Amino acid sequence: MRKLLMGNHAISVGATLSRVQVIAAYPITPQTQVVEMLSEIVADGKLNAEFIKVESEHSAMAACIGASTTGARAFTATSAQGLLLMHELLHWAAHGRLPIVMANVNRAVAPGWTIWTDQNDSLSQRDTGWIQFYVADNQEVLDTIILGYKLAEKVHLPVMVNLDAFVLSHTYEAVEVPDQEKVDAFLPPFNPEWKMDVKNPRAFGGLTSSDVYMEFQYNHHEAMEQSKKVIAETCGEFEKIFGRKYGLLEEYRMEDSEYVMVTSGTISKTSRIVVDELREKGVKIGILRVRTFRPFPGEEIAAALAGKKKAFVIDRNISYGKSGIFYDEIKGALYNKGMNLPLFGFVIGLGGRDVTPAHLHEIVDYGMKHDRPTEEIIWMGVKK
Amino acid sequence: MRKLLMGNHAISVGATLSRVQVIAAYPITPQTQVVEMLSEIVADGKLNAEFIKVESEHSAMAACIGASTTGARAFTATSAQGLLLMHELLHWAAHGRLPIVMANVNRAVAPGWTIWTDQNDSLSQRDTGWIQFYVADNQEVLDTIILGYKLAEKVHLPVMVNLDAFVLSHTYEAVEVPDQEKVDAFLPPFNPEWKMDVKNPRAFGGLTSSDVYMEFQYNHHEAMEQSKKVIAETCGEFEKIFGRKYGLLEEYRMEDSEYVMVTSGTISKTSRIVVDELREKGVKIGILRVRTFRPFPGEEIAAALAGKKKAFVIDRNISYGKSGIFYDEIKGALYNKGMNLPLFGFVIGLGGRDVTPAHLHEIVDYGMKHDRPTEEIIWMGVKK
Amino acid sequence: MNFKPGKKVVLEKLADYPLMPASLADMTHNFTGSWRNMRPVIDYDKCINCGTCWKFCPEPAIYIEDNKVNVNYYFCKGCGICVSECPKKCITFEEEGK
Amino acid sequence: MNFKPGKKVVLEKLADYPLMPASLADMTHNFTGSWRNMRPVIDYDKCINCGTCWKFCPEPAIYIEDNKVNVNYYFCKGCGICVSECPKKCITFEEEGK
Amino acid sequence: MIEIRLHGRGGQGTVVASKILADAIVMGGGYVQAFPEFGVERRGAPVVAYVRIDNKPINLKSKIYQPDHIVVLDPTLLQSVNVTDGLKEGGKVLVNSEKEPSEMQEKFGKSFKVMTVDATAIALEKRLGSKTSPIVNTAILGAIVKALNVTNMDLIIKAIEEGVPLKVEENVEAAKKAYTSLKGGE
Amino acid sequence: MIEIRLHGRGGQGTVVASKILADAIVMGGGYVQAFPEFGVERRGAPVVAYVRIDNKPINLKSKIYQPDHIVVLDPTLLQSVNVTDGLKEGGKVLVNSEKEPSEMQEKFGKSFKVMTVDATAIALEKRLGSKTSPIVNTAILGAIVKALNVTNMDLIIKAIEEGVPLKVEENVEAAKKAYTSLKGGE
Amino acid sequence: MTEKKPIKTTIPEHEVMKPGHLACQGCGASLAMRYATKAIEGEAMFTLPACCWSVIDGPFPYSSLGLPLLHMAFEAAGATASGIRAALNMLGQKKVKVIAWGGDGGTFDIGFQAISGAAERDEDILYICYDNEAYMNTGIQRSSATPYGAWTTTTPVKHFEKRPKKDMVEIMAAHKIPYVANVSVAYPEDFVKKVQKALSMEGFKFIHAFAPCPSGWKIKPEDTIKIAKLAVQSKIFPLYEVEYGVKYNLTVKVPNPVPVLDYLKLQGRFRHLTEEEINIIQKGTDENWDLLMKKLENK
Amino acid sequence: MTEKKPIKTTIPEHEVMKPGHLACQGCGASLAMRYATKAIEGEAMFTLPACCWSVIDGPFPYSSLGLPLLHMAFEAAGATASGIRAALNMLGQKKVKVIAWGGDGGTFDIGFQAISGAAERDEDILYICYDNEAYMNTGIQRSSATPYGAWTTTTPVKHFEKRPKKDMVEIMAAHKIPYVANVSVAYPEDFVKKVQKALSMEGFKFIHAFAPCPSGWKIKPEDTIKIAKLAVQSKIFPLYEVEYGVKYNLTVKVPNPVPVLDYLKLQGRFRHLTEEEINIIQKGTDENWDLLMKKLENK
Ligand SMILES: Cc1ncc(C[n+]2csc(CCOP(=O)(O)OP(=O)(O)O)c2C)c(N)n1
Ligand SMILES: Cc1ncc(C[n+]2csc(CCOP(=O)(O)OP(=O)(O)O)c2C)c(N)n1
Ligand code: SF4
Ligand code: SF4
Ligand code: SF4
Ligand code: SF4
Ligand code: SF4
Ligand code: SF4
Ligand SMILES: [Mg+2]
Ligand SMILES: [Mg+2]
Repeated sequence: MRKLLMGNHAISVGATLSRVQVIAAYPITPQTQVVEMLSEIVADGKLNAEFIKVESEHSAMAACIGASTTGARAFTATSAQGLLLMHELLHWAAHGRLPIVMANVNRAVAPGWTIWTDQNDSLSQRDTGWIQFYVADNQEVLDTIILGYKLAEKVHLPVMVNLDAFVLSHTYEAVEVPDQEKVDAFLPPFNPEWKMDVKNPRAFGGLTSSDVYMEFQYNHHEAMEQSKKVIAETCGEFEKIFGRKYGLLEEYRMEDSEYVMVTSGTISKTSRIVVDELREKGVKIGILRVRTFRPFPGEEIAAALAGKKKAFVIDRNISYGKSGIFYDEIKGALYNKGMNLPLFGFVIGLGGRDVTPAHLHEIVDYGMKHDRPTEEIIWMGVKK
Repeated sequence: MRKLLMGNHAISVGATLSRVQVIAAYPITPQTQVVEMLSEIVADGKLNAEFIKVESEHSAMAACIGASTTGARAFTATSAQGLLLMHELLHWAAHGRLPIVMANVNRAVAPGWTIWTDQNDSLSQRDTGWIQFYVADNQEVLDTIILGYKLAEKVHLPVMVNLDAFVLSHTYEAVEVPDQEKVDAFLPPFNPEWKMDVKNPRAFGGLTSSDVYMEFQYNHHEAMEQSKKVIAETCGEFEKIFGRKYGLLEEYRMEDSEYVMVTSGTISKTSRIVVDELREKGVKIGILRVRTFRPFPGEEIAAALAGKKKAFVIDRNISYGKSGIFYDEIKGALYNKGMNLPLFGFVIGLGGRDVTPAHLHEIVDYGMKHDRPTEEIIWMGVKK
Repeated sequence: MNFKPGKKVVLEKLADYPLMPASLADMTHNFTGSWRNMRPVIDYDKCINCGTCWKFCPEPAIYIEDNKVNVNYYFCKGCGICVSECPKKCITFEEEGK
Repeated sequence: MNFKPGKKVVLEKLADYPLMPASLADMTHNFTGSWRNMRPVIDYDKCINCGTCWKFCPEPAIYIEDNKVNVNYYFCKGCGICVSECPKKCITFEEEGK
Repeated sequence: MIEIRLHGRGGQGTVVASKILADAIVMGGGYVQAFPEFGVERRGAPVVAYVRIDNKPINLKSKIYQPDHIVVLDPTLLQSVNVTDGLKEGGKVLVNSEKEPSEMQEKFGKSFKVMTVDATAIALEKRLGSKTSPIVNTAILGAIVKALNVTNMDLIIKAIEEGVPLKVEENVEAAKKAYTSLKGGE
Repeated sequence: MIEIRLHGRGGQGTVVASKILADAIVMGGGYVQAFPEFGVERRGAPVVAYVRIDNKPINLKSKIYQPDHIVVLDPTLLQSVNVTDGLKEGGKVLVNSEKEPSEMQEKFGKSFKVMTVDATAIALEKRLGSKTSPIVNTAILGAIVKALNVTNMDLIIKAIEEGVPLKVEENVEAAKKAYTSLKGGE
Repeated sequence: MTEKKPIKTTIPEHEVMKPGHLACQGCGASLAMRYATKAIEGEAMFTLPACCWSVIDGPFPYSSLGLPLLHMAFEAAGATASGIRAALNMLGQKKVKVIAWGGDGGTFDIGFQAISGAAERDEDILYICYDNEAYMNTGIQRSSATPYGAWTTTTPVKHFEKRPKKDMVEIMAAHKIPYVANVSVAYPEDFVKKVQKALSMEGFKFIHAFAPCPSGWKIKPEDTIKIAKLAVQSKIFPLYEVEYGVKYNLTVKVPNPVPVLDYLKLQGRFRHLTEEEINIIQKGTDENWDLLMKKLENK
Repeated sequence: MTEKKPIKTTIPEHEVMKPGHLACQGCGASLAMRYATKAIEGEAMFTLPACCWSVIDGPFPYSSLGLPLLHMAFEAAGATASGIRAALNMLGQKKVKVIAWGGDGGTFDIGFQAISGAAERDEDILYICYDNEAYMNTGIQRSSATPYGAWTTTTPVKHFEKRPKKDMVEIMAAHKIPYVANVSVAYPEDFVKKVQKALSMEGFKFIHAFAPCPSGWKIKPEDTIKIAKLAVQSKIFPLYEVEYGVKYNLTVKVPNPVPVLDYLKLQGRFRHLTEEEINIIQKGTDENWDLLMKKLENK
């Protein structure tokens, strides 16, 4: 059924269709409609779930960890400061190998207080061991929640679905809402082998000495690496049932392209306008959207960029004292492939500064005019 | 005066000599001796400071932020879970441009509970906007606290000094303790221009719209970049007064080397044994120790590695679904220099698994035997 | 206190920015009178100078001057508290722009 | 309950590991008797079977069997609580290894 | 692509109006985005919402700077807000006002086409909201159908029926009445 | 480089002993590391501490697997802990015990040189600790000086004076007495 | 116009908080701040966790407060104030008062621990919580200050708030701090006096300020004061103070109490309540009042 | 040896907690767990924030508890237990009890907020705090449970603890939860009975267990029980319970109280105290007792 949903509603509908059993969440702009809508849905009896109205995001994640370890499908949603407050427990959920799914509305980080979008909140969680997706429209928001559970429960890792604040979270778009039966067919009930169980009592997470600790980290990383395959499989299944196609990456007019905009999130959509315009003018340019950031699809990116003339990586984020984060991580991937493609790194749109087609044209223009980047960050749209 | 100090004592002495005014800290193994010793020092009246015995690390950082914004020199120390619990406020201190200095004893992250060393705790804070140092002995611990304040107060950024759990924190080594007068000459009293002031009331950190937010991020990053120069300057001054030399990087037998071990923390010291042994056998090998991780000395690393045959990056950390973190960030730096040096990435010693000369020999052996790395991570010492 | 409308602060270039987001002015540039669609009007004939309206105005947009209470319409948001709390009912609420 | 010494669990290879650090056995392999440098010895002649020693042993290393209290020396850490709490003072503390 | 900006006050249902309009577009098989100004506006303060309409999927994710049309839900806003800011040459301005379009044309200049509807009167007639805060958004929607030509009354009515929680009938009637009483719409 | 491992019980001052020994080394101009076993051992449980001594700066930062010498502070440990684990061929084993070295030699085998000192008796004589928990670490230090030849009595005494908070004199005397009463030290 | 008697103000005339701020029409929270700042004699600094006031004060580069102010993370005000206090002590400014100002969410919920910690340490600060009984800044979600029966967006009508309001004043009194008090925007004189008293004492002081929110309570902006008065007169929000956890004192008597219904019926957030539920509220209110009376006697 | 009368046990004979665990000799915390687990009839799950018990239970791959147990971050037990509870409810295991078990630091300090939140929501869980009056797992640093006068490594003798112990039982009682109680390892029967009672009630229950720590209190391991008894007999640690925040009940009477000195003098951590300071402790103890007596009368 086609419905007009804002991104926050798409999250809530996705969680409902996934038949989550325990929700623990705390309100924060620009995520609030998620807690509000799910409160309603649960109060109306349309979803059989316990909604724990915790006193902080830290407790939200703790409750999800408790619930997931006990064998229930757990869900939360947050943004920015809330996500950061969970930080210790993000590591916990991941090392605990708990298939929690969380929606994070990408909002910039305070101080100063800000509620507008950029990716610093979630990207600064890149080392916590969570699978991370960055989505580009509200349909993908909904679908990725469902896909997320399927994936999480297969590889025993938590999944974070990131969407741009306001641009998706508060923007109404038409979304195809799948039937519950189809979702049920795709996503079986959660029934983990390792869980808190009165019949088989175990202690989870006890003191782990240096004799035994490292293997868990190895397994954690291996599960991440396996996820790449599982994502492909799961997306394949999803496409069969629902007819919509997703993957680690998304390509737009890439086949014969010489130049590539490497993007993530909603900027990827606006970039299509720019690419279409440039194509009209004969510029062979395409878009490589990085949909999956953890596990990092380094091989796949290198393959997609192989043979291209130049690539322009667009980061709506920054690692202070380094560079844009997608940019840095992609360089790492290309280095080992012995690739020598000129790769430009642009930082744009921090704190919700709007990214228009004009800005994106400017980026392409810059890249076209320069042989190689001379700086680690090319700043776009900063007052000087 | 030469004194036998464990790393945690070196921290405390460094803070005392820096005449910190507000300490807010919370105990955690393996940092506890810091809070204990500073409690004593303050109780004995040997340091005129307020010690706030907060109820959590989160509050420790909050108190430091309050104190620093009000114009006092603030200090804290923590480790692992404590550092992670501060996460939201790490961003806060950095964006607030507060010159707080914090010692972090590198301990692996739970679950399972662990108290042993690796760098995942602090490296997973790499995007919070803090300056980060990784030190290799207890002398450097003490010196870097003092240097840290000098630097922090010049560039208006917080500084994190990281040391390995137990290997430094609990190991007694002889340390040259500088005279207070010399430290006073090096480090003038803290007197910031921007601070909470009843004579000139301002609001700090108010809502910052997308019209004005991004420039602060630009300035933050620029301050990081400037820090490189300021570190060089400050270390120069320090050397003049105290006779000990530090920098962004540290080189060992690098001049004529063909092969390079790229290290951080105490592994760098053990590596010297291996390098000395290999040199005996005629292998031209040296060590490049990355002492400063933020700002990331990409240029400097590229310069140091230029013309070498191979380099072996040793990471006591991992970004799950990516690779060792030093490894990844170095690849980024070399990529833009158009360098093609075979760079191998090893992950070793997680959760305190001991790193012996034998392991390091194994790493060099592996690197010597292979032309190019075929994997993003070469795991060392994992049971298979 | 009768607050005068203040000035906007414009940050056109990097050099205009403070080190961190620290405030540089108060909010009196903000014409909150534009929020109003009802306007409180005091009938001084009935007013007994009790000060109640002044006391309860949340902006504050009522000030004491010349031994009377006065509404500062640049700031008054038209909440109606003064209208409702005046013990003499001598403040009326009129439609804005009529 | 008289607990028998348990077995160590050895994780030699990756395949021996559980998915996350979940316990696979109890701690009864741990010979805490080695912590002891004093050994409680019960004088059954004086003992009145009040059960106090059993009640207060923190390990627990005292068990009830054959209608008497017994010390399990594999686990007894030699804290001396039983010695100190026995109302009949019929537990003596002897130096270990003498 | 048609881009519309709606002006109202915090608490007045401006965003709801944009959402119902978007709903109607979707029901008609079109593509649409509806979104509020991304801010922290408080009750009473001027607020803005946007609708972007196209007959193919909309890739553009940036804000709207040069709207094709403007809708003003609260006439008192005209005193403090420059509602035609960025409005394209030839754009339409639909104002909730008892006045004739001609009385307003001067204020806006010649390059825009002004239309009015007395949505406040209609809302009060249908007992939507109170005198000091009438709820005019459904009335405005009816006027939009007539004025901006982006959807039709059947769809708007369906969208209102699904989109308002209370007094459904009154709201529908308000829309209908506004549709017929729009001034300057020809 | 000389590497020493000390065995004691949690709460017995084993780590303090290693620290005082290290202090003496530093005072003598040597290079040293002293560190505990990195664990969570509780009062009563067997614990271990290490000292690494050299005449040049020590780069080695890994643990000690093959010590040159072993020091045992609590004789009851011998029943449960394999104290000579990893001990180098020809290494020395210094045990706090009233027994003669010859009585113990068998237990350890021929490849190690066994020495004993009745540190418990000395501690009790100097009223250091109680009967059930005597504090033997300073006595052991005196014996170490004689037995292991890594520092001298003057330095150890100075280190003890700076390193113990209470009963300084008694501790120094204990060390001295142990120094002279070491058995098997020649 | 005849000659008027001079206006005699019952609270300090000087305005610290400036107009132009961003509060909604008729906001109780802005009024609370107006009173609190009037009570300050001498110098003071504020810290503010996230709450409506983070917005009310105005965006960068503006501020309406007129006093030094540190905006801080939502959960951190208690500890931040401790840090400011320590710094001022070290900088020779012991006399400058430190005030933390938070909403009920930042106080009862996410920031509670830092407050409890500061109270336990008896830090010399004043914590003022303006209570609008929900998370308003994010659009009316329940907090643990939300009273039984109330609608919020997370306690929808079909599942309205079922837990009683967390009793922060009693919880803080159990911390045995020097001073705890209830104040209300409808009783400015009592409000100002208590803030002044608190500021004159050393150690940790906690003031809980009743501050209706027209937007969140679904009330008319002009009813803010009326409703706040009814809360006191219906005994729902007694105005009392507690010293050192034991000395109770009722500062505003309620000789002619009104039924809670009078208070409830003006508010949209209670519209759905049935008689039965209103009786529950009346009963709970009476019980709490009786308990309070006992404590007043014990003093 | 003559024929003995049979041993009659006053607490359940069945052992849930197994030996071989890592507690120090004479550890009160291990004894507390032994009693608590004996009291469980039916099935239960535990969650544990960081504390000595994280070590006592044994390292991976071992566990001494004998019940499902989730080790959790230091500050998170209250919320974690809520999550477990919710999951069990959804999985049709409503009858399985959920118990959170934390030290005083994890309860009074860093984990307090999550507990207060769970209490406010009236989650159906039992929270047991074993109180050894400092952070022991990290080597004896002060917590807000550390009593006035005590030495710890962060309150050195020259600057011993100056704040009174935070009154958690009263603070939790002020949350008006179904059940709050003090228990002591020296009174196993009372201990077990209260845990049983708590487990039989619905909603949030809080039990505060006095558990001496030989290593941290500088006492002889064999004195653990003696000292715990003296704490009760000197009125320092009264054994009482509170239902719904109002119904007080003293479960162990103290007909012949002893001076606090008897309690203090056995402990190294109080060795430095002068008579004056001991008098302060005596006075505070008497005042608290009187207050408690008043509350007992009010019930
Ligand atoms: C860690 C974190 N979580 C959530 C938020 C979002 N947030 C900001 S203010 C607020 C509600 C504040 O409620 P309250 O303290 O009652 O103040 P009010 O807005 O009602 O005045 C919330 C949930 C945040 N800023 N930080
Ligand atoms: C966030 C965080 N901070 C600090 C620690 C270190 N830590 C672990 S246990 C502990 C003390 C626990 O004290 P308490 O709760 O009283 O239990 P006890 O050890 O005394 O039994 C501390 C400080 C931690 N694990 N996590
Ligand atoms: S209407 Fe409100 S804002 Fe205006 S003067 Fe009256 S009380 Fe003040
Ligand atoms: S409240 Fe009414 S009577 Fe009193 S001063 Fe104001 S206008 Fe005059
Ligand atoms: S000495 Fe302690 S451990 Fe041993 S049996 Fe007695 S009480 Fe139990
Ligand atoms: S306490 Fe003493 S008397 Fe009682 S059962 Fe034990 S040994 Fe026998
Ligand atoms: S939402 Fe409520 S508290 Fe917030 S500014 Fe508006 S009226 Fe005030
Ligand atoms: S330190 Fe104290 S609480 Fe911890 S195990 Fe030892 S005796 Fe028990
Ligand atoms: Mg609120
Ligand atoms: Mg404790």
